[in-house]
Amino acid sequence: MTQHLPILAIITLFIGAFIVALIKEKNEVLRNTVVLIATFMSFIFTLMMYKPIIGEGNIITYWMGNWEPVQNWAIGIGLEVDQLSLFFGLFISLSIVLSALYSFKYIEKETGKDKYYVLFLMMSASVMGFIFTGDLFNMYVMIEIMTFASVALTAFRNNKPEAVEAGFKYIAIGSIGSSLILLATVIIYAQFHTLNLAQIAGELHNNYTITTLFALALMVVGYAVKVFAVPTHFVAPDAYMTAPSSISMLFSGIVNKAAVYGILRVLYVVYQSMNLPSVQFMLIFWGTVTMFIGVTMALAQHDFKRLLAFHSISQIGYVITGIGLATALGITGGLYHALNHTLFKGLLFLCAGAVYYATGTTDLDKLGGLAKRMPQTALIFIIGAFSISGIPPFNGFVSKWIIYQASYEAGYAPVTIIALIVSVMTLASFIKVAQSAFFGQLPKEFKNVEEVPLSMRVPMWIMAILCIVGGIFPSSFTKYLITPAANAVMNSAKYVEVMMGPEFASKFYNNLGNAPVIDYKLAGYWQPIAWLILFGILLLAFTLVALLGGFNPKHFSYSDEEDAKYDVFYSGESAEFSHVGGSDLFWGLKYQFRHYFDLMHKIHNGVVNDYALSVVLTAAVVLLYVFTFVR
Amino acid sequence: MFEKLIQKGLEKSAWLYHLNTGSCNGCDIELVSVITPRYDAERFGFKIAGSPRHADIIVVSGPITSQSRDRLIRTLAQVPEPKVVVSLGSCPRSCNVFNGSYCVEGPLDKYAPIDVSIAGCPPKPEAIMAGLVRAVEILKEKRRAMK
Amino acid sequence: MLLMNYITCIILIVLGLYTIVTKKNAMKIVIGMGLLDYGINLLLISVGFKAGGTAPIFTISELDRTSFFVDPVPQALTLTSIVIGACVTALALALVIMINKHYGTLDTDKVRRLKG
Amino acid sequence: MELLKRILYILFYPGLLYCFVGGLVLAGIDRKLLARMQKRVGPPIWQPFYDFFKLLGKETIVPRNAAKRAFLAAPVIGLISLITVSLFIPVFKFSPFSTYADLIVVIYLLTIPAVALIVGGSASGSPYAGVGISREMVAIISYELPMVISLLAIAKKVGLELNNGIMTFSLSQIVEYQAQNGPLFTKLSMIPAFIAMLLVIPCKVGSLPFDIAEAEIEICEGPLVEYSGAPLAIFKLNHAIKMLVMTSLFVTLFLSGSGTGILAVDAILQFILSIVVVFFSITILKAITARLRVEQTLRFYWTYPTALALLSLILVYFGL
Amino acid sequence: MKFPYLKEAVKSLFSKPSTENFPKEVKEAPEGYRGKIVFHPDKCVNCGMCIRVCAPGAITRTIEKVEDGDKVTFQFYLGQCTFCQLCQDFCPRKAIELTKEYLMIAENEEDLMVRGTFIKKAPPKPPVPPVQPKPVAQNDQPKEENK
Repeated sequence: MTQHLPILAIITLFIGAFIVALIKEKNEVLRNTVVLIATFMSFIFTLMMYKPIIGEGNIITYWMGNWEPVQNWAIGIGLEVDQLSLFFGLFISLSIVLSALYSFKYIEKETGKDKYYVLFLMMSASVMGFIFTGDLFNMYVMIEIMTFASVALTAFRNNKPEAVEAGFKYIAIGSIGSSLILLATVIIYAQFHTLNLAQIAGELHNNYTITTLFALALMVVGYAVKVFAVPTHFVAPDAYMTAPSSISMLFSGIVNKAAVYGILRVLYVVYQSMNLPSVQFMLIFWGTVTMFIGVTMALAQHDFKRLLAFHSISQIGYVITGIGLATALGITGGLYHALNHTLFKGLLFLCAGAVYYATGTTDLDKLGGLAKRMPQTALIFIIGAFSISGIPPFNGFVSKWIIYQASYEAGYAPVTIIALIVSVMTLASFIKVAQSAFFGQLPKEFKNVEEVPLSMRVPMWIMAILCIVGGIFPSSFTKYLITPAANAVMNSAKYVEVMMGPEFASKFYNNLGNAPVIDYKLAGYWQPIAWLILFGILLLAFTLVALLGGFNPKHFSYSDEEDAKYDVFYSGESAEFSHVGGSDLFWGLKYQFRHYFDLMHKIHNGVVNDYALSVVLTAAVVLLYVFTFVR
Repeated sequence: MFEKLIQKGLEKSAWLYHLNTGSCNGCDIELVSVITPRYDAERFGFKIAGSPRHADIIVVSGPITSQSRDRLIRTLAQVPEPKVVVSLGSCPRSCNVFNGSYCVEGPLDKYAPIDVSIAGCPPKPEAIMAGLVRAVEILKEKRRAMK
Repeated sequence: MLLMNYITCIILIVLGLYTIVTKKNAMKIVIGMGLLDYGINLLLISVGFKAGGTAPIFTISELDRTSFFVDPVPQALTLTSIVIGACVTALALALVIMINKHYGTLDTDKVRRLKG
Repeated sequence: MELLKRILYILFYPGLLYCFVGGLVLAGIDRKLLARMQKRVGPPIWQPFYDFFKLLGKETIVPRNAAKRAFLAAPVIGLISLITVSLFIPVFKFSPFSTYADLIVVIYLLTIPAVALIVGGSASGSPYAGVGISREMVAIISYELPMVISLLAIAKKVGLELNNGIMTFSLSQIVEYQAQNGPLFTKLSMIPAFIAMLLVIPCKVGSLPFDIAEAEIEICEGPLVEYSGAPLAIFKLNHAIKMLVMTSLFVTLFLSGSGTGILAVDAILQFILSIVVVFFSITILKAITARLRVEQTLRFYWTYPTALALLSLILVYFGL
Repeated sequence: MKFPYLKEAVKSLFSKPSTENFPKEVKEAPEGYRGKIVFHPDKCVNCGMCIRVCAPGAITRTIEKVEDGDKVTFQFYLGQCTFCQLCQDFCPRKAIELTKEYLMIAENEEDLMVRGTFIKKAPPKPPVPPVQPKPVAQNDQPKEENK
């Protein structure tokens, strides 16, 4: 049975999409149950794969139509799930289930709901397919279905002009990216006349010809367009902003994680090029630039989801930097941050969705004081905001600190310094969102805003708890999930060995050496449980002293009726229109770097052609770089 | 348990909040001169607090002009108990030369009971300090009454 | 003669990129995407070419030493790629129609409410 | 026995009691010195104790549109993280909770009180607090850069000798290094970092030239505008303990050495050194400068202290 | 790198602070200080000049009929007075005097009132003229009436 698990995980989602397309509008409950069953089954199948792959450490391979390789020549399409793809598969299928659960209530007010679910299942199926496949052209097809479905979902609210415009821009840029990936696939096929990743990896083992380098450059740029790395990131904010929140959660949760998996698979396993310092430098430089520009643009936004979009670009910059370091610690940091990013970014997009569901707008200048009307959403937002900006007890802190430590040990001190400043700016922009949307004065039109229904809050709570658990027990997360994945990344010989039969790999890899076992004292993180005990004792000691000290809660005077005593002090004025929020925060920073912010504002001018030009220029620059430096 | 300490605290560190309801600034500069090195009210713990929420003694100066009337009422309501209202100079006491004018809304005790009033136009800094010391005693009585 | 294929592919690809980058009309961008896609499909087909090979359609009986087939795999890939190209173009055109309905124009300089 | 000793540490020496008393005494000394510099008598040293207990007696008003739980929890969270930080700072070779990475824990735990102040301020829902937290955040961005660079420089410097090349983040190793070859500020490469860190302390503590976030007159004490009674008392206590923690961290990083070995004498020595550091870094600046605008603070911190810190980082790389 | 005032700050750190310790020794107000009003009722002749000249109208007079004249009480309300010393200058009899005493702290209005009462004897009635006025000529009678 374990042999068929990969294909089952993918097929259940495709079949679900097919059945939902059949049901159409007729029966809502039936459709929801089908969607839930499909996503849940796929998650269960992925979980069942955990024991054989990470538990016993072997790799499941599955040849479509049982076309085994003939005389060491792969002709059929092979699926291959090793620790790395299973690691990605786990948290991706989890966020698919949570997003499905969330969208039942969230999409209720929209029209054309069944089309939404068809596209939703197609996208998730294609991402799962992309992660588990071991075949190059199959990866291209899955990426194409994913882009296709995300464009349709971006333009889902077609009564809004912005959604349609974002959809068009996304498909224009996305199709350029996909064409680059297809071109690279064709060139690799022309060189090796096979499409199986393992076989290509074997033949590519340290004999790079010009054509393979050309394919490498195109492949990296193609995936960079999918991951929205900086020069190609212009489309992301528009797409994330206009798509429904449960979908933008998937965009930032699984779509760009799949692209990161693509880069990892291509650079580490297929090309084994990560020991070349030039490739490492390219990725680190690209990651740092993405990180910095993403967060500085986010500071200047005054729409909630657009701000979150720029943040997911900057967090992906962290992941790319972590991966680019190519040291054991760096890859662990990068992978752990990819997992954390899916959790807290998904959480924040769901909060944005909850705010949109309750108030109808996500414009920070109009919102205010929602914490009183939506206490749970506000608390969840605070957990998400603190974990993304790396405040200790939450999970963002662990992975960010591993990346700082790894980059500083690898000798890239400026990268560490920029990463730290970006993390502080992330905290700044989320304080801005908290102040303008959740705290402060409640505007009159949101007077009777209600908390979102339970079925939307359950996924949010699950993710919030995962964020906290990820922060408190990092050593268990890394031991069971991330270290095996990092080992798999650094040791591609095993990947080739299992896929193509026993002695195939030994022909190319003279030493089947194992990757350096990543045993490190978990850098930068003391046993967090002892910390918690410490916090607990202090809290206990403090409340004891406080209760004795006469400021027990009886003394807090609080009342809800209109009494001047409980008004906010606004130099005597009645503080109705006095909400400070949105774009009038951080005057000091914006004024100090006004030239930089004006330049950035001019570059993001919204014209599709300029975006396409930036993609083409990136391709040119990367090509030049790869040809001159990578040997 | 801390009651004795709180009483000592109230006595030794009362914070002022200066509320200018249209005064000619004669009393204001006198009040500020109280915290200059020569008179130095800070050695008794007096400090001018930024917001009414932090204040114990509210020093009102100036006849209550119509503009500042409802602002006065709102700010006075926002000061936490135990609080003491001190009228500085004769304007808040009786609107001085301005009483009967179209824009003066009458003495302060129409809006809040004046606990200590410091006469003088403007009162000397020593007089202000003596008045504040008197106000601190009233503050302690109010705290005892509040318990 | 095979060289001609590669040259036309390069021309098609560069032409496609050129139209996407410079043309201000949304419809022309979609055409550019199509051009780019078919350039790559042409390259994909011409990769599998073997001089003198026959079409790779055979029954087991015809399989003997002398038969010499063209490589079948790129042909399968091209089929998928053409299908994908068709879907992408269809979706892009649908979006272009919606843009025209909402914005009243196809000029990409005007269709840019989302910026900054 | 070990747990009992730990609880004793938490509740008494470097923990709750020491922070409470030490912090407030330090704040009192700071106010007294400032007064004396302005030729006035100034309040007694234990004036902050009076302020604290007076505020305990006051009524606590929670504004109507404040998020009540966040509003009341913020000061306590800030206080607890500050006390946890003071547990990690070694006092001349004695460190109750020494681990191999407590410099990281210290840096990040020191951001929690600032974030607690921000969340408390924005939870109070007042417009002044809104402006205050935006300035506080820009202040955090401005001082974080030089502080982190100088700490990285120290970590690299100590790491080169003791941790065979890889940088060390453990404070006890830093103290041990200083025990072997003299306090850090005597090393040539460490002097710029010493000055940079000295300039960072006033902004981190929020004292006069950089207390733009709690400007009394302009925005009525910024984030603290809606606080009264016990929460305000805890915030003032936070302010004082932050002063104590920052200066004792500074002493540990730059001025510590082998110490006398007896805990009591070391503790007093550390306290006196932190008084001297408070005098030089906070009180003098408070007496002679006026308040800077927000973007002037940012420009100041991203030019001079950052350049100094980078200089010391480069010098360390050259193995000075 | 010029640090402003650094020298003065450090120098004053070691010099004696220039604060007067107010509560222990109360300094005497400078010469000519217009402080608390003292009213000498015996000198007052109830001419009302001070009332007319007092800008804020702080001086009020109440007169009651008493058998040998009228009992006049002058009331100086210090809470309304601006201490401009006009009343002292215009008083023909120097009955009002502004002393150098400046500690005017009061908790209720009563303490700010300075009162002085005196009895103003009616002018002695002219001695009863003898009865016989008759022989005077008739013609100068009307002249007296219309004077």
